[in-house]
Amino acid sequence: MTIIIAILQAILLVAIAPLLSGITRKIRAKMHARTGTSIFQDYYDLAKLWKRCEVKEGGSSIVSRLAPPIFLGSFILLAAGLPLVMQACPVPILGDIITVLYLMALPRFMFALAAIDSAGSYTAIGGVRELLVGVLVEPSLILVLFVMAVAAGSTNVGVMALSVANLSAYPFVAVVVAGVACAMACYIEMGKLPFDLAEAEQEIQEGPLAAYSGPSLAMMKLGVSLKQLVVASLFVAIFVPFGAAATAAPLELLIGLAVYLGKVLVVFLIASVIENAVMRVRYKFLGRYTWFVVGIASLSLVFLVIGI
Amino acid sequence: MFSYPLVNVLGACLIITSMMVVLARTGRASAILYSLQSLVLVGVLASLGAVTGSTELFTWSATAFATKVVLVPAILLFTLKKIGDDAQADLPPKLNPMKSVALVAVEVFVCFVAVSGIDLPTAAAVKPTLAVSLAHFFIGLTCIVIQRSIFKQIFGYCLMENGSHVTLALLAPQAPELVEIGVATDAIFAVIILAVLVWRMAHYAHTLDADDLCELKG
Amino acid sequence: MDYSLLLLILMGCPVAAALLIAVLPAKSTPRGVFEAIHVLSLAGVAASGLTLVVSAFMGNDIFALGEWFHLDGLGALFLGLIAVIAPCTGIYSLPYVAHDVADGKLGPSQVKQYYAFFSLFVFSMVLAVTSNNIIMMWVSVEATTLSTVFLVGVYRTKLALEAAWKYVIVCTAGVAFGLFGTLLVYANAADIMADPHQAVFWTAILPNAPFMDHSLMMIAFVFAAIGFGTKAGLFPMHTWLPDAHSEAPSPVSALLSGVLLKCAILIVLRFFILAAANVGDEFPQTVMMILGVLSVCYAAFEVYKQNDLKRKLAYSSCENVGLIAVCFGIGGPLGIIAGLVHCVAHGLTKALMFCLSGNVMMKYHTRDLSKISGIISVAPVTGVLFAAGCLALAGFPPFAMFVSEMFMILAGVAAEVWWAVALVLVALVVVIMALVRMITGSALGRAPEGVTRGDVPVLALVPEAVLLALVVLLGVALPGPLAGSIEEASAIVLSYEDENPVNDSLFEDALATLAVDEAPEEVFE
Amino acid sequence: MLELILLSLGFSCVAGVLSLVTSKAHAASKTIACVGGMGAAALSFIGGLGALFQAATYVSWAGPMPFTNFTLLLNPLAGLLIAVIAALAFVAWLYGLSYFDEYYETGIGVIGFFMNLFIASMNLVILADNAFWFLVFFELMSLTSYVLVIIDQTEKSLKGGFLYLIMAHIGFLMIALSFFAMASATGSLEFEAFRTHAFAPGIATLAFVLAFFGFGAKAGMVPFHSWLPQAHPAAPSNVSALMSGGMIKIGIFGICKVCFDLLGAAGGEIGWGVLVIIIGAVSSVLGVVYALGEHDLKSLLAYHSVENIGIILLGVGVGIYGWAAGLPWLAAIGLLAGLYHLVNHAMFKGLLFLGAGSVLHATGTRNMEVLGGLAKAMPVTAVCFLIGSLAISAIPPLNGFVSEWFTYQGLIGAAMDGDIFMRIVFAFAVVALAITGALAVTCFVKAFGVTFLARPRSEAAERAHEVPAPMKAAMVILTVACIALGLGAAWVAPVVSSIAGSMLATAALPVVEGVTLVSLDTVSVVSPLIMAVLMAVVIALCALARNAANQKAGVKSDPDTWACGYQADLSMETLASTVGANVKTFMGPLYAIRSGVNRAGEALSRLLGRALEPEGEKAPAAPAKPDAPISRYDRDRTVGIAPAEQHAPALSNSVLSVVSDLGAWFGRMEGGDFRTYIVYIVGALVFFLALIILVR
Repeated sequence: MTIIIAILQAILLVAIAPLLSGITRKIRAKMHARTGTSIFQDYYDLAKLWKRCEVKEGGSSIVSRLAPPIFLGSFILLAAGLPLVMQACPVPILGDIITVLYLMALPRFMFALAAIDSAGSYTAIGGVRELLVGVLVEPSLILVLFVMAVAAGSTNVGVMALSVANLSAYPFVAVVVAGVACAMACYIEMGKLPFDLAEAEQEIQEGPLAAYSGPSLAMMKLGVSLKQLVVASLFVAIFVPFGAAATAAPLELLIGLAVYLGKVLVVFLIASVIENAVMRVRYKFLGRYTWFVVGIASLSLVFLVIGI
Repeated sequence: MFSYPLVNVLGACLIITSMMVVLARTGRASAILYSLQSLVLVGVLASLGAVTGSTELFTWSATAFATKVVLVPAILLFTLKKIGDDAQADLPPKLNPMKSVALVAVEVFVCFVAVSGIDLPTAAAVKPTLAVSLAHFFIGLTCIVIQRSIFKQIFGYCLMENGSHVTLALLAPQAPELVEIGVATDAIFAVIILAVLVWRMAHYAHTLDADDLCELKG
Repeated sequence: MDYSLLLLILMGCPVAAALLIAVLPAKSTPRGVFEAIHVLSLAGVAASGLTLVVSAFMGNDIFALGEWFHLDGLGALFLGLIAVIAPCTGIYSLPYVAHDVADGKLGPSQVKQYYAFFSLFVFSMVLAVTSNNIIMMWVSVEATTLSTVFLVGVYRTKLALEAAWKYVIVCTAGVAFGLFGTLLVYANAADIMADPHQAVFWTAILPNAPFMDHSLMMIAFVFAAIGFGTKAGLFPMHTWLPDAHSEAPSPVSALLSGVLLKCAILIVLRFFILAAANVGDEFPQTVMMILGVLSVCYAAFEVYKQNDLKRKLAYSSCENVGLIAVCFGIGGPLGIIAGLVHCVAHGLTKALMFCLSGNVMMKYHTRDLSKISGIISVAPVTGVLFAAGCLALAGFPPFAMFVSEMFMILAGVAAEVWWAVALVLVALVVVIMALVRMITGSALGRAPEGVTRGDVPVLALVPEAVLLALVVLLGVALPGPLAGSIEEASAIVLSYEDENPVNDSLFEDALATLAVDEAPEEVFE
Repeated sequence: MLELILLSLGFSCVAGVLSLVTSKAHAASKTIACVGGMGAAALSFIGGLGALFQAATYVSWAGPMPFTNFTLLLNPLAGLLIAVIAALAFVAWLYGLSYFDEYYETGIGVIGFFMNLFIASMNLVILADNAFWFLVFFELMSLTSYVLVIIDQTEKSLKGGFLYLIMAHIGFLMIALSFFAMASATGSLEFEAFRTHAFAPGIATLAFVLAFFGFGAKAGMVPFHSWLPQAHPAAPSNVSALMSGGMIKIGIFGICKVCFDLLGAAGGEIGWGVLVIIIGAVSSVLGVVYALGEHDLKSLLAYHSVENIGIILLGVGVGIYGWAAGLPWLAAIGLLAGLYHLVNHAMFKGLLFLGAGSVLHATGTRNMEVLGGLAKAMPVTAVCFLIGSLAISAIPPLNGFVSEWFTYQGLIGAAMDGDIFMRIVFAFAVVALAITGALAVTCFVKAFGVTFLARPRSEAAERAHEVPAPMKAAMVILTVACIALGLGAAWVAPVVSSIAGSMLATAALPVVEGVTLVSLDTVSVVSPLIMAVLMAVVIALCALARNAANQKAGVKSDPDTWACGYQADLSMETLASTVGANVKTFMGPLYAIRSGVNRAGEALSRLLGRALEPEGEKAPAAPAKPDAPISRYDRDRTVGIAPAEQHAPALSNSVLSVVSDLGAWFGRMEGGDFRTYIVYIVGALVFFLALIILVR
């Protein structure tokens, strides 16, 4: 039974990912006092690209051909595993935080490999920067999940969500501080403005997309927007689990779905507001921000250890 | 007449004669002074023999006379002739005479203090001579250390031998004579070998100066 | 078979050979004759020596000439060492002397001198090992010095003569102190023993050692340790070692380092036993420990810095003698066993290394390690033996010195002298660095162009192969009789402790005794 | 089972000697060595596997040495190690069938002999159950591997070999001290006596710490890791695979044997576990950070051995902590994680080294800068290297992920009921492990991408050709092993957990339900098999959709890379140094540690050198070497981090110079004038006489 929910959930997330990135573009346009494109613009782009003829670069090998499906596929799997609609993980084996973290490493691995494979220095630097952002965000993310695991008594995301939902996670302040740190870490991971402009291909960090065209490019763009959604919903699933369906009754599921969509919309709204209020930070100084997030995460660890 | 004070007096003469051997300038002079010194040594041995009444000491003084008074100086004079006079056999010692005398005096004093510390029944009566023999040994050692000419260093070795002979006689009067003969022949062979070495050094390396012999380093 | 007669034959062979060679005119008799006499005397020494050693292991003490000469378990171990290494180096000197004659470095009279004094040297060492009369011990050590002077100075170069002169002066001066020590012991013993004539025999002195004057005994032991330590090459008195070894022909330095140092250590050990019986083992052990640790640490750094092949091996001898002194300094059954095993192991290994250095000098005509490289490519068999020898000297497993070093560490740890063990281990690491650098630097690498390819004559390789085989045999399996002899020897050394006579296998209960006194502490904790 | 292993030892010795004897006939000698080695490896593999499921077999002969007899013990832990080493040996010999063709002139007989002896001595070290024989075979192992490291006698390999042997010997001495401390307490050299004797806490801690740092030096832990990247790359590739995969595991085996087996009776201290965890965490982070700075493929992999040893130590550390704190389930999961990662690391590190060997065989160089584009010329090697890289970066379905997952569960489980201090330690360890994981991904993207992808940057890379069949077969076997150990975790984990149980003398921890791996304490499950199936399905769907779209619209291939309108050329390709430079901007402080230590070492040696220098012969300051004109390629490389050999472990160089300075200073005592020598003797006499007065 939960398998079906997982599949539906995955399909749902793939469907609404372009919508949400369209909404963020709309919000940005509104804040720049311009009308901007419609919220469905992403769908149109994907459809157009899907029909285009693809150009394969000279030096690239099988790795470039395999990168887009693996990139999208792993995020679909992640989407299926998270306890969004239900409080428990629909597919428990995908629910462990270590599996989630290391499964996110696979698309990054293939993304960077494809970047190097395209033999261009522009795309390669983008790929390497993508890896290094991952390296910088990893310590704070794992510290937060460590705190939650110890607080909730299990490394499974579903159990964590359950314990936060019924407020049984013991050191309450530690959980809240961990939530703040997780929010900031997810924000960096989503590739929002101060750190990176995900949608713009010209942006260095998304440079590797320059090597793709046609359906592969469409799949990669879909993957990028799905990644933003998955990261956001990871935060939502663990720290804002209220309203998710406790049992598998169809009514509860519908309510859970609606509540989840609302929550994600609110998160994206806040994110795009923050995004447009700040300037782009230079890549070299990214380290300072990430160490700041690690600082907050270790603060939550201190609270956990003291036990308040 | 042959009482312990005589032994002590002869011991004192030993010190004086060995000092003269150290200070002698030419090789020939030190050879002659050495035979004189050995004569005094034979006197000590004889008087000791008389005093303790051990017959071995008399045979001992006889062999000492044969070897030390006659044979060793002969060997040394023969080698001196073989070397010829040009090969700086008579280099002055590094320390000027006054300092060496002072050094010898210090050594004698230190030996007396040391020997007074040991209380040994057999040597009780002849303590001063025991101190003298110990001092004699160290005089030989200083002779080797302060000489520049390696020919003179042979005399240093001979003085050390004499010192140990006297100690042997004092501490072990009843030792089987075979032991004494072993030590004496050993001394003779050592002198012969040193002489041959000095001859070879003069013949092949054309130098007898100890300061030249410092090439092997590290 | 009357063993005491055999002992006299053992001593007689080399003396007869030396006299025979001395008598023959140098110019006219062909070199072959000298070599024949030389080999015959060595064969005699080997045969009689080994039979005597085996009989001593069976446990019966052998006396000759009425207590003047005595072969007990301890002496037998060192006599065995002489009986093995002297023939090997003797046979090795045949091709070596032939090579030097061909090079024009040795004239006929020098060859005659070489073989005569070689036999005299062996005779004096046998004398030193078997003599029971303490003054005769001093005379024999003095005899070893005198007999090797002309061996060290056999080449007529200034450096060789300088080395010979330094050797004779430093040794005689040092050993003279030994005579003082002997005299004090004799006087001390003659004082309390009924028959003064007996007071000169070591076996007679031992039983009533405890009743002798304590302070006099300590002074005597210090004189003896310094005196005979000079011949053993312990730290402050080792200065003659590098000079003598670098100038002497290789077989002589092999015999010098391999056996002479061990005989001197044996005599120091004899005085150690007397002193321990008299004043308890605490003082003599501290003296040996200080001398040992100083020698090991000083020589280890010298081995690393030294660039002359034979001086490096000489310093390594000084270091290993220091190790033996440390083993005796640690004391207890384990320490003594470690010391004795190390004597045997180092004797064999060092003789091997000096013979190999002889081979290397035959090929490269220089002792400077920076010019020697690629021995394996120039002379493959010598190169492989050289590398194996270096590893053996560094104390790697399949070789004998590994066993003795392990024993030393075990003894040190068991005796809780942590500071000494730590210092010695640091020094051992420095030595290993030096020897491994020697392997990578000279055994491997490219050969310089001036050197002719092709190995040294076979006769020059056979002794090394025999020695290496023995070293590996001792490293892998300590054979029964040798283990038995070591146990018996250490029983003699430990005889000063009045514990019950140690039963058959000393090794097991050597360790067990540790646990016994260990255990009570824990119980009370 | 023990008889099988002993038979295989005999087999390898015979093969070794035969190959040495026939070393003149190159081909014959090589085949004898390789076939004999493979036979022996197969036998010991079966023997090792058999031992996993049997109780320990103990055999003791009255050995050649009088003081102790020759005892061997084959317990499940030893069986696991022997099986791992046998597998690696089999693959290394198979690989050697064609890889050793290059080594004909450097002496194939010597390699055959010493490699067989090396494998035999490793097996014997694992089996030895007696302090003396353990030390003998341990040192023999270092000796034989030393010969293999310096086999091609280049200046770099000789220096690496020298450093390796010295560090191995220092480790050996520490282990000897630890064993003899235990022997002096129990009165016998037999491990059996150690096991039954309850050591006093003081001796137990001393023995453990000495053994830990002794075996750690062999395993390449952080304080003693500087020899590993110098020595392993110098050996032939299949030998360095065997050394990195097998030999450093003996270090881990030693730590487990001393801690759980020998000191087992009295129980351990919590402090031991903390020490192991901290050193493990530091090793893993520093190992991977230094690996990022490497340009030489094999020294990069060698640094990664340091990192993976750190991860294994984390697992073992949790095991020791759990065992000391009296939490058997935690000890079991910790040991399970450590041992499982040990097996996995042996497999993927062996695979990566063989891959590097194939690159070396094909192109003749190990420097990644000049390679590139090898994937097209060497497809099999590329695929195997890719799977190896995925495995070592712990990407889910493969074996690296499974063992790191267990390590995480162990750490987090331990943190759940640790006290304040322990939680901080475990948090530090978890963060270190996570950083290591992320950096490993970066490093292996660089290693695989720069070497195999994009276009060849030199003619050597262009004329690269696929390696002959035996080498391909060897790599494929290891790749299959990696995948099997990953997907088959549900069958392998219970076996490893039973080994852990046998070590702790507790019942085996239940870790598997059906196909999923269960971690009871952290209430979490993972199933590599199901995950692999799901991933395959989803990715296949996406690929099919994309290819369908391509069918319709067609796919063109454009020879040039898109370089934003410019004409793309080779110099535009990314180099290993750019990745290194990027990392340095963020991981600067960690690099500062190494360069700081090196500078301190140099300053110390200069200071001591000046102090010991005799006034007269003050060495003139060495004139600065004129900088050779740097080609553009070289300049790019120096922009990032200088390759490892430029800043070779200056610390060890400074130690060497300090030793020679001391030697020179002592040497001055031997001034050549023998009269001063006599004064030395008199001085010694006076000193000891004074000692008498002191004593009396």
